[in-house]
Amino acid sequence: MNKKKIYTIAGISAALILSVILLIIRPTILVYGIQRAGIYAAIALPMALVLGIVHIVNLAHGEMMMVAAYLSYFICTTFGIDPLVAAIPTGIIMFFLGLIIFKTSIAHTLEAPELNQLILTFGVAMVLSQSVNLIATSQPRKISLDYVSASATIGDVSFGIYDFIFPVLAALFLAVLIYFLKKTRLGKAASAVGQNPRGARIVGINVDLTYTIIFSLASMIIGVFGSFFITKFSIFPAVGGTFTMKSFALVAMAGIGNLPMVIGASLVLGLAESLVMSVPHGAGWSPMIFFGLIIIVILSRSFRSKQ
Amino acid sequence: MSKKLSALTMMLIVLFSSVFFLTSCKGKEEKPAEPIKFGGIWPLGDITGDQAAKAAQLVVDELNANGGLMGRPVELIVIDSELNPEKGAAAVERLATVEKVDFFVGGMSSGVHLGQIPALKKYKKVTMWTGAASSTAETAVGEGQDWYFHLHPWDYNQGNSYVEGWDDIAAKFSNISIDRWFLAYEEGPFGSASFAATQTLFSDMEIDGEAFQSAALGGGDYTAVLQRAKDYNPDVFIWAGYAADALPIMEQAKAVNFTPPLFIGAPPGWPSDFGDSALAENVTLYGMWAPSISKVSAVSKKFQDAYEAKYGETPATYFAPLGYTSIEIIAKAVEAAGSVETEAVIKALKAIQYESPLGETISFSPSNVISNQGFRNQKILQWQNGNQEVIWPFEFATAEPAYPFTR
Amino acid sequence: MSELRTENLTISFGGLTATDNVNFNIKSGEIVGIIGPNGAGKTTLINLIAGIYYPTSGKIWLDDKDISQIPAHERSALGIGRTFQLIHPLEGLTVLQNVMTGFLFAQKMGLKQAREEARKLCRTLELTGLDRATGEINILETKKMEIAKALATNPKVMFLDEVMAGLNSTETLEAIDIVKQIAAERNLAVGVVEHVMGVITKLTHSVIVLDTGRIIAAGPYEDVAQNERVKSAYLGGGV
Amino acid sequence: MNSTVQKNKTWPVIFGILGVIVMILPFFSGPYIQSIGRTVITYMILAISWDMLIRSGQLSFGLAGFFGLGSYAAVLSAVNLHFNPFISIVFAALVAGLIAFLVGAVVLRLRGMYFAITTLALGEIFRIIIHNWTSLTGGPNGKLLPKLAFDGASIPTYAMMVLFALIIIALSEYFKRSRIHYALTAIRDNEIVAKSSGINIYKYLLIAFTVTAAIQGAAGAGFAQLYGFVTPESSFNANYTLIPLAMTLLGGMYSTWGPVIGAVLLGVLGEFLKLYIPYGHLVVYGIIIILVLLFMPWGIVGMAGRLLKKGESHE
Repeated sequence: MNKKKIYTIAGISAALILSVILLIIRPTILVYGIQRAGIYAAIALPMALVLGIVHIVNLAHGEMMMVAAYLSYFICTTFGIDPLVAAIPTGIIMFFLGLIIFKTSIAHTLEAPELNQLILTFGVAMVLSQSVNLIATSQPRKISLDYVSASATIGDVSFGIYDFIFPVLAALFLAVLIYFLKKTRLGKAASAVGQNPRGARIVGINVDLTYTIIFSLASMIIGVFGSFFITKFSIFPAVGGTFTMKSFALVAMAGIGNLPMVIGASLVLGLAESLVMSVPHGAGWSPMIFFGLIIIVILSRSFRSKQ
Repeated sequence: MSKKLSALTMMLIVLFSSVFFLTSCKGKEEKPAEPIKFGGIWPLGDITGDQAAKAAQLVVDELNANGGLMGRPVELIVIDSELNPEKGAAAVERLATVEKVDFFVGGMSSGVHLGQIPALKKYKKVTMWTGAASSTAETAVGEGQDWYFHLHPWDYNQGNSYVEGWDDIAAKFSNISIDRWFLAYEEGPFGSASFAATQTLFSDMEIDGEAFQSAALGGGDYTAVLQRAKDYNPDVFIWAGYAADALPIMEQAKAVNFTPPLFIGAPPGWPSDFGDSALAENVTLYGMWAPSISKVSAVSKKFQDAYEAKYGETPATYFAPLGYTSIEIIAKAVEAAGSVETEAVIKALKAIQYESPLGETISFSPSNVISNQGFRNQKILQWQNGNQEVIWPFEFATAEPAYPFTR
Repeated sequence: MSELRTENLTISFGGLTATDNVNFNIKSGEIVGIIGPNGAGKTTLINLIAGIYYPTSGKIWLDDKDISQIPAHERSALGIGRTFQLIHPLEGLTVLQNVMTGFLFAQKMGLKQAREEARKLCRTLELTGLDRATGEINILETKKMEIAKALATNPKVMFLDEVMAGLNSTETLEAIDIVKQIAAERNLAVGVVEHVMGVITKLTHSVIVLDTGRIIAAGPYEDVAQNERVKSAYLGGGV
Repeated sequence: MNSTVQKNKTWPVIFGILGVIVMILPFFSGPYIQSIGRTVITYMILAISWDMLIRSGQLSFGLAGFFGLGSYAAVLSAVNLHFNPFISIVFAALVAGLIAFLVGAVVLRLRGMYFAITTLALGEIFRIIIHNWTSLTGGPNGKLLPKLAFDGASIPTYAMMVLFALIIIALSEYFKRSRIHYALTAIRDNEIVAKSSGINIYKYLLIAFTVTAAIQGAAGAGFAQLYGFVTPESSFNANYTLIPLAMTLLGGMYSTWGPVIGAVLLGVLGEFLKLYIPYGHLVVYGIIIILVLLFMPWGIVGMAGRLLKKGESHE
């Protein structure tokens, strides 16, 4: 516990020092790095929640986000409302969609080996993305919004400021989740289930119900994020796939069940990627940062735990 | 051995054998008036392949409504390539040996095509390809393949075409300056090939470039590359990515306050709603075709009207007129030859002057490697008032270029 | 004739010292009880000797060889055998195959020889139905299988970690006989962790008493049972 | 009740006979079926290799990585060193195996999800390096093979793939029947118990990881020899990881015949669905995966084993 704290503090201060250096050399690197990190963290948090409490790797995570984005898109174009407003109905619909997906499929494989859940959710991902492809075609869609181009100029540097909404969103998700898990009865029960499902069952917690609620809640967060997603990105049926992988990797970096560290992992990744991409002709190698970091973090954690 | 076991074994054997018999027997039943068969391979899950296949079917319907080809009905069998080389190659085998088609049409994605080329070479049927820009694919086809007809321009054709276009434009409009270029290219084969081609072709100019990860492949953040471009301060900025990148690039360019005098987008297709955005105004683009060409080409108008009448949607990608071309050009050659024999059709195709729904009239001639290349030219277009207007070649021009690009 | 000896054996996890300067030894033919309240460090001691953990300090001597830094599978081959407190049969293998593992790997036999030897060993333990899955056998059979698995590594020193737990009284008596017989036949050094003192008195020649990782008493059980520190340790430990 | 113990001796024989029948049938059919057959065998080999490693409890997502590595090794060795097709396949297997051996030293410390994600990341790193090392690999545009194995003739290439499959099946059965089986199963069930029985966990995991990576590399080389090209996009496609996984689970894990049957069923099914449902066949494919997992969580081989057990107990 004590050591963990030291590592956390060391990590945070290293990130801070790096940030200050960046801020002096090239402020845009920091700006874009934080914005990237916000997107990573916001989409990884619901996966961290599901992985930490329900203990399943949901390979349909990104596809659910994609479905949410399409839902939000159609709500916006049908009712002529802004995506940020549509986040509310989308979140609610996704809560129930998550509930349905969980109850009809995933819940039945909780007893089966871990791998079965993996393939099952892979099947769910396939059904979701291919259904959307049938309904909406592969043609990318994007709502044109003026405010996403909002810009700030400091000295002679101009940068987009709208994207700061993502770090804010991620912080909001984290705050809500932590409040939920620490302060509410349901949340406390859920934490207990996450740590020890068998024990929780013995003390009378309804584990199945907890799983259902947590999965639905995560789906709701995915839904809200989906609405924010369409403000910045084009959507098409395959758009979600990469986010499953990225979220999974971030959760693995953060450590399962450690929600706040998801933000830390996202920051490290966002800043590192932003740094590499600012180097001329470095963009081709930026995915290397992602995968290299994952391996380094996972390996160093494994060495540390061995000692 | 238990009864259940043997029953199960029998069932499995029956299942497997029936699977193979079904697949191999289907299509063997012969009809009295044997149709002329076209085999099409497109990725049906993608809008390009979907619309190409629909446009191809349109020609077939038109031919049959007019009594078929040489008095024989025409049939089109389309198989999904699933954007997968193995599936694409299996489709060739199936069309050749099970469906026994007379002609191959189709194509979208160089990667899939690379996997299909060995199979196509085995059958050497007249093949009219609508996709694959990578010159690697051209090398794979190789020299002396008379049966192989390639409609889509190769990557270097496209590059040459731009050089020609911009030289023309700069000569005609003296205020337009094209000395300093910056190319933002997606890191896949499509973008990298564009960058390599542009670098060699515009070697007498100042040129720089930077890769980005396309949204289509999991990216979608262009701030770094835009920042680099802005620091470079080019006369011409081109991005070579996919449709999914189109609007977000414009939004992020605005956010970083990047306004080059010429802002060019070069994706293979545009999102249908791109024109609705205010940010689209005066964006220049490369393409083979745009709906506005119907203003200057009667053939294009006829195609577009027929397509809309049949499917109730506007063709959104140039793959639609290309798909149409692939069938119609063979049909015309068959009529001219009076035969479906490969040799005769190849001869007729080599001689054909075809007025295409993409605007220009094409004929086949050798390119760097292959013998029969169809289209070579790209068009330079510009978004004006929500429509793609042609600004070059001047013969198809529907509008004058707006310059410089402003917001 | 073999001897296992620990020398100031210590391990700590984080700030907690689970085994603290433990010095003890067992010789061939001896059966030594390892007792102490819950959490005293009995299983940790076995894990240290078997090589599941490496000590923070101290040494483990098997005869004249310091084995404290060599990996577990090599210690198994050198002659450290053990059973597990929580029984972990290898569920993917049949009973016979479970027993075969020790012959195959610790003794490096071929498949055929290992199979024959495993059959022979099971016969001496009166364990039958060897082609069953491990989920299909009863508790006594499971315990026999565990002992067989340990014996299959041809140990010089063998640790039995609560091998009697969960058995009824007749089964326990049978098990005690088996262990005694084996130890005598093979001239083994045996370490026995047990909570049931009846078993300890019937089975062991002497005992060591652990409390919070330290040896607080050693000697024949009858003597040790009178020791005040031992009494208070058990009272404090709540047993 | 434990599903992982296979005591029945008749099943493997039956599955073996069935498998051989299925593999021989295409010889009497046309090039189309043979081309499907080649694809099915490619995935079958990957599925078996994945199963061979999962028998030790290690879940690898690195199939596509080693597959791509192998296909590049084959093409580059054929182009630059003029290796003939068979030597290039062997060379690819060696390259993939060697790299697995080297990274295995570090990666095999990890378990479960951490091992899975690291193997996935490794595969991506291979792809990125090959993508950016344009001078050697041709970069994003890939590389062409000057000459295909057997000039691409259908029957000999299919025969080559059948031979390849038989070798891998034999290898997998060897893994099932030798001491390796005992070691890997023990490691999967309980590593501490395995160690205490004298099993050198690291050694056996390294053997399994290296051998399966070599198989995956060879499969990639086979692909390159069949289609004559490599590109980073197609050679490192995630499908080469996901589809074999789905096939193995459908057929049944921890056996040779599970992956074989899963590959045949899903491979043929995918092709069939496409012909009858040109639009949306992948939705149906996904639904089938879901239904199978919900109602046959042990796969076909596991299910058949259970049915058989019930049948026997009633007689």
